[in-house]
Amino acid sequence: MNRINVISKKLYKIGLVVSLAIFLLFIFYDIHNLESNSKRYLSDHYISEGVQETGAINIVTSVLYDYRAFDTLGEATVLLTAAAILSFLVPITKDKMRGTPFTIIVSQTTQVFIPFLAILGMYLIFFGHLAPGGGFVGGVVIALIPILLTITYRVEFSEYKFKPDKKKVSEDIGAIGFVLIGLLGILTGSNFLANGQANVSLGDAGELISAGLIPYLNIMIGIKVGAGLAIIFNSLIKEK
Amino acid sequence: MEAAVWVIILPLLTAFFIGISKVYVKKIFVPLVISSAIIYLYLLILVINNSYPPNVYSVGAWRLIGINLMVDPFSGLFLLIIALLFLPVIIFSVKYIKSYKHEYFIFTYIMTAGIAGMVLTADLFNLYVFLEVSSLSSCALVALKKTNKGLEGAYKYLVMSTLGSFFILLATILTYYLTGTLNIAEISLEFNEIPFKIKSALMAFFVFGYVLKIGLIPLHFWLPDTYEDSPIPYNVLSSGLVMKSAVYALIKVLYIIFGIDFLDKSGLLQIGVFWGVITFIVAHLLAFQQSNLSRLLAYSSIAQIAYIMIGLFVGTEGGLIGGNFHILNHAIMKGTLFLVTAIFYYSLSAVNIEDIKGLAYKFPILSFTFVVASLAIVGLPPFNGFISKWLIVEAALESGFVYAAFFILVGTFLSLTYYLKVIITLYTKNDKEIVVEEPGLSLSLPTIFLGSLCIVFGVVPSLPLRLINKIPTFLLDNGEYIRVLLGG
Amino acid sequence: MIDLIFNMLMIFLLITAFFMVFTKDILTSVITLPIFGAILVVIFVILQAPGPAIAEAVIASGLTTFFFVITINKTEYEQNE
Amino acid sequence: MITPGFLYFIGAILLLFPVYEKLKYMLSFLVTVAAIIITLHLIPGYSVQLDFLTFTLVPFKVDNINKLTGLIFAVGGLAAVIYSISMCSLSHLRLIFVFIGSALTAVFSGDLFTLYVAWELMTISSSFLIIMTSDVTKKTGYYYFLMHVAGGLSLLWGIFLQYSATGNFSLNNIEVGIPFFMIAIAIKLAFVGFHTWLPLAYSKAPFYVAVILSIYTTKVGVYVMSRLLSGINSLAYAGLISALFGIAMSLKQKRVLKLLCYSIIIQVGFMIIGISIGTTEGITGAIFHLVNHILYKTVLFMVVGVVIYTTGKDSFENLGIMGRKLPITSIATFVAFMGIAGVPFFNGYMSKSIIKEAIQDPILTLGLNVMSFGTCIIFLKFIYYAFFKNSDRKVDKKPPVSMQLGIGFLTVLMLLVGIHPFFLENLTNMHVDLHYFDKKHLLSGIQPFLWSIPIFILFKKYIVKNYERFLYFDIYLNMAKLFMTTGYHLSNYHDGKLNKYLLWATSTLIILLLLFMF
Amino acid sequence: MQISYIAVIILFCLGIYTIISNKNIIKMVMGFTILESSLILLLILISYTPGGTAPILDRQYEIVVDPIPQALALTTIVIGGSVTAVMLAVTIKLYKRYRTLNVDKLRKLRG
Repeated sequence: MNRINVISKKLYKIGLVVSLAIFLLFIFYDIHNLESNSKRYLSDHYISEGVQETGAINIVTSVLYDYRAFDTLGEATVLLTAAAILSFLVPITKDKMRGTPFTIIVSQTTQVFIPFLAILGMYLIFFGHLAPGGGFVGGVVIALIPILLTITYRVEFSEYKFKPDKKKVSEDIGAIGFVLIGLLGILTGSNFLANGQANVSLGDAGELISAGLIPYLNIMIGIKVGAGLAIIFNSLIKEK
Repeated sequence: MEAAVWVIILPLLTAFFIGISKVYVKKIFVPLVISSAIIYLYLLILVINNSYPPNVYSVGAWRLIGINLMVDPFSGLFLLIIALLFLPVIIFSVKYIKSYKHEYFIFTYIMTAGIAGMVLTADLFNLYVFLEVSSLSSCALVALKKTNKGLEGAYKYLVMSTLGSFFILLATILTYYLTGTLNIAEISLEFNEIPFKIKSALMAFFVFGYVLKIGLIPLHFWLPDTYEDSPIPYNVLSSGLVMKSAVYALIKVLYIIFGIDFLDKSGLLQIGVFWGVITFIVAHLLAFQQSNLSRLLAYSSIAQIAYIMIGLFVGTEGGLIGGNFHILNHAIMKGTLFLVTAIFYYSLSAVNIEDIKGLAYKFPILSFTFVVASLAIVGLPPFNGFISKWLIVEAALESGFVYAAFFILVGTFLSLTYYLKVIITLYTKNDKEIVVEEPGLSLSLPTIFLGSLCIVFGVVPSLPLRLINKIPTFLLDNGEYIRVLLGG
Repeated sequence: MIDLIFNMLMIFLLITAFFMVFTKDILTSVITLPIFGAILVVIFVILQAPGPAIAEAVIASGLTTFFFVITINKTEYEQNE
Repeated sequence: MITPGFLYFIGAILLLFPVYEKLKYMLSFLVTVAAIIITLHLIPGYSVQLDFLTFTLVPFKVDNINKLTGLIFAVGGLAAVIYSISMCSLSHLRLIFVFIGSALTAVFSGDLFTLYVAWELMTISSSFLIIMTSDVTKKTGYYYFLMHVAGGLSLLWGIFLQYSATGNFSLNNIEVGIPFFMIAIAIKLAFVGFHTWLPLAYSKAPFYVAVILSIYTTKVGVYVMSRLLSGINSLAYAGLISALFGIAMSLKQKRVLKLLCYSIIIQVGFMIIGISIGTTEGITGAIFHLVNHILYKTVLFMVVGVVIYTTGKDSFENLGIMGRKLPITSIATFVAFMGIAGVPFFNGYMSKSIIKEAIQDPILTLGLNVMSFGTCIIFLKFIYYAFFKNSDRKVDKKPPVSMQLGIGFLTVLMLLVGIHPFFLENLTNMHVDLHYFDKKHLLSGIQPFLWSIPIFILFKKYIVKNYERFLYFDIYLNMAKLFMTTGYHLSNYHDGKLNKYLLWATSTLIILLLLFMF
Repeated sequence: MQISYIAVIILFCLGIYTIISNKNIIKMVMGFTILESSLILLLILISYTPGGTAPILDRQYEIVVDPIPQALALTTIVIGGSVTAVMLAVTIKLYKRYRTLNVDKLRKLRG
């Protein structure tokens, strides 16, 4: 009796999911049959005018940091919230990752790796408006440095190198910097997060110093994400 | 209209600065929090005053190719709720919250920013982002006490809200795919050519996603859990703003993007009203069973939200006015109730209904406030809840939902059963000597302020209704909204 | 040619996903997660989306896997001891 | 022009400020007397209009009927406040003021909205009056509140039906909401079947609260019935049945307060009959009867209150202290008894005569006589215990002057109305063409009283016996049990299993998709 | 490319199935990861145009894929990562308190 109950429950679950799949299939099929390719006014505009309007070659970056920079602010806030949640969830006592300690090869390699990671992160951040990458990815790569330190030399060393308080502050500074750069737009008589409209010289597209405020926004996000992810990771490790 | 964007940025900036002040300058913490809340109040009043005729603020000055913020009477109402609740709650929390003070304020400010963003934005994806901001930070607030129950509630909340978010995101993506834009007005225009079936499927996803956050039965289960062991001042904002912001988003999406004609044709209005009726009946039945005061109030919140949904889904002008007025009233009433509960908890850590026995003789004024607010939430005259319920019932009757109107009155009766239970316990003499920590003026003053609003809005309902009366024209006829947003 | 690879990748993606969900051992399924992510990255690159590809590689399959590993480290292993 | 109800509200607000004992007395005396004076000087036909939300309300409208009702309410307010002021606390006094004020507002309201608001305010204030007195009355207060809110909501639903059908709130042309108005008024009137709250509330609550409740609660019901439901002839029989039920129940009672409660049901039966006849004469008779009823029933409640105050209990034996030691109380009891029995030259006689005159139906006339007869028998029991049966109870303490003042004031009024029945008519310009003191009316008035005395003496040992058994069946308790069990089962479904909850959620999604797409 | 949409559907439903049927909290979080991945894949799929190039316009291209969904995908990835991290942190906390990873045993809150 109990067994039948369990099986019927399982069947019910599968039935639900399958019917959801069938519905989705219908919807996708219907959508696919529509003539939807013509409806790309917005992205056509971005593609044709984006380089002149924002000065960034990477249109994804220009969408992220200029056209829809407000989204990015919200997204950064989500990350900050997550970091704050994790940092307050951890207790004061410290704990390390369990398992066997690594050999000397690992620690040596880590030391070699760290400058490379730093440079890669910097590159991704600074060339965010020219190449794939940007503040988020660059920030993550930079965050890998303390993470690697944590993994190889334990939390104490990592936190000695990068103080948790400092990380938190730099995260906040990154977020504040993003907002402050956005406020520049208001100062010059335009709107919040305005770039080209706020009489910021956009420079020549394709140059490193171009695209107005986008690189600076990228840097701020990079700082924020790097610090935030490092906090998240260390907090998870410390969690006893 | 710079103020519109400041409404979102100021709480964010405050939150970041609190984060810095935690490490370096600890002394400025309280002045920072209070002064920021006061400036915020001023900003909100400024924006609300300018909400009619509606105006558009374009972030980055990109106009239609970027993200726009739009201040219309509907969002003005929600800003009004923030204005009414935020400063009292902040003043209350400065003394009330003892552990994790900084985190509490960081999350509260971020949550407020998220809600303000949800309310103001006119962009579908931006709406999702701010929804995520507000729900993640409110989830953090649920877990703030780090008790078993708090963490469990936070986990359930996280699971449900993420599930809801993914469905909203799915619908958003499909909408973008179909229309090629994310601006609500343009989507609304494009949607005229989309076949009925696809639109209904999208609507189902939107409705499911948002209702998960609103908590209509049977999607309500996580909601009382989040209330049970969270800091009680947060519950004020949670029931007054977080749940309501989901209502706001749902209504905005449904009325502006899909349009009232489609809602009527697809049968959502009928389903919504029926759903609301079921919800409040069941919620009232469940609320009677609770022994924990916060949980009882949570179930009551579910029921009240159901009334609001009925008002908003009736689909007439009167219904929208009644529903929106009830949103405001419920925020005030529930805020008062939670704040009084919080003072009880603060003074003698009473959480169960049994524990508050005889407290009326210790706190006569606060208990009176509690009685006023609970009678208001039951819907007895001459308090504000009565007026809004009256408007909802009248609207339901006018548009033919006779059963809904009738059951609202039955629900009023049912809700009296459990509120009266609490009140009677409050007024029963207790022989035990109660050791009481006196709540200071900073705790009782916000409570009494909100409680007095219950009476003021009941006697002079025209005060808020001046704003609310302008809402229906924007929702019932989405052409007006679209015209303003497109700047034509 | 590219279509064939693409379709193969999709099928692999599904297989890894199913494997991830239906294996009994949690550690195995967590280890499958970066493989899943890596296949997604390749698909993104094929679909001309380098930005999301890098982000997916770094965040979704990199960091998230780390998080999962830490979580398992903190929970299941203790149970076994 | 300030309305009397509003005056009381202002009084309640003024009482919020911490006042000295003396100031309290002064204030309440001033407010109550001012209310009487204002009511006396109201001009029939005067009305106030007020714009509220989208409708135009008439919160204040005077005509002959409600002027008289308001006047007696104000007088009762004065007497009751004087009577109880030495005993009740400040918070109680506030609630009493709100209660009286809302009753007066209900009487003078010119539209359904104001009526409903005042109606619910009465419920709220009186319930809290009961709830806040002592721990014994908590459950009673709960029950009372729920019953009355159910009645109020029924009224509200009637109003909604009315409003959606006609588009206005006028009190005059009521047609759609009649069944719901009936339920609302039946609960307020303690009609048989809806009467369960009345004996509970009045006997559990302290006596001074019972005095105040007895003046207003049912009487507002009667007044509103005269406004909304006059002229529905079949209701007369219902009133008759209710009254007979009241006689049967009150004979069984052991406690004096309960006897008085059921006697209210009988008296309300008279008024229902008067109103449901529907002619001007009938309604006027009913309203006059309301006035008289307030006078003598209040006195009786007050007298019992004195007994409770002096001896501590309200059993019949304790009434025996009356004859010797409490002279004013004894006189008042006697006058009130004569009034309630309808003996000529006492006040009840006048209104009963008018109602009797208005009745055409022979069955109802017979019923009316039976009711008068029953009332006499019940109160003979009362009188018997008070004056004729020897009692050894001692008086613990003397009743305060204020209590006796209240009783005396009403007794004088009773005598005045009884001896000079045209006094009431002249006061309000409602002239009934009736010669009260001609042979026919005198005879028919005194008959039931005269019959009842020999029958009481004959069957004394059956009637006087205290029946322990208390016939009490409450259908509402069973409904509450159903409500509780349903909630319990529903609550059990919420067992904290997240998987189950998620399953509910997904099922909802599928149902939604099905509903929308097909 | 049609098959990829079906893959999105399958992944989506697989995620839902994992969430509703698995009792292990970590598996549930994994279900959310799959769900999120499927949505990102959907975003990238709708951005793709046959024969298009990535939206990095160092010179003039004929067809360029839609940049907006890619930006949205980036945002979604970051948000999803944050939510996953928070979920896992709460998971660890819950495990420390309840000593179990079974969802059905987290039953302090009921009624």
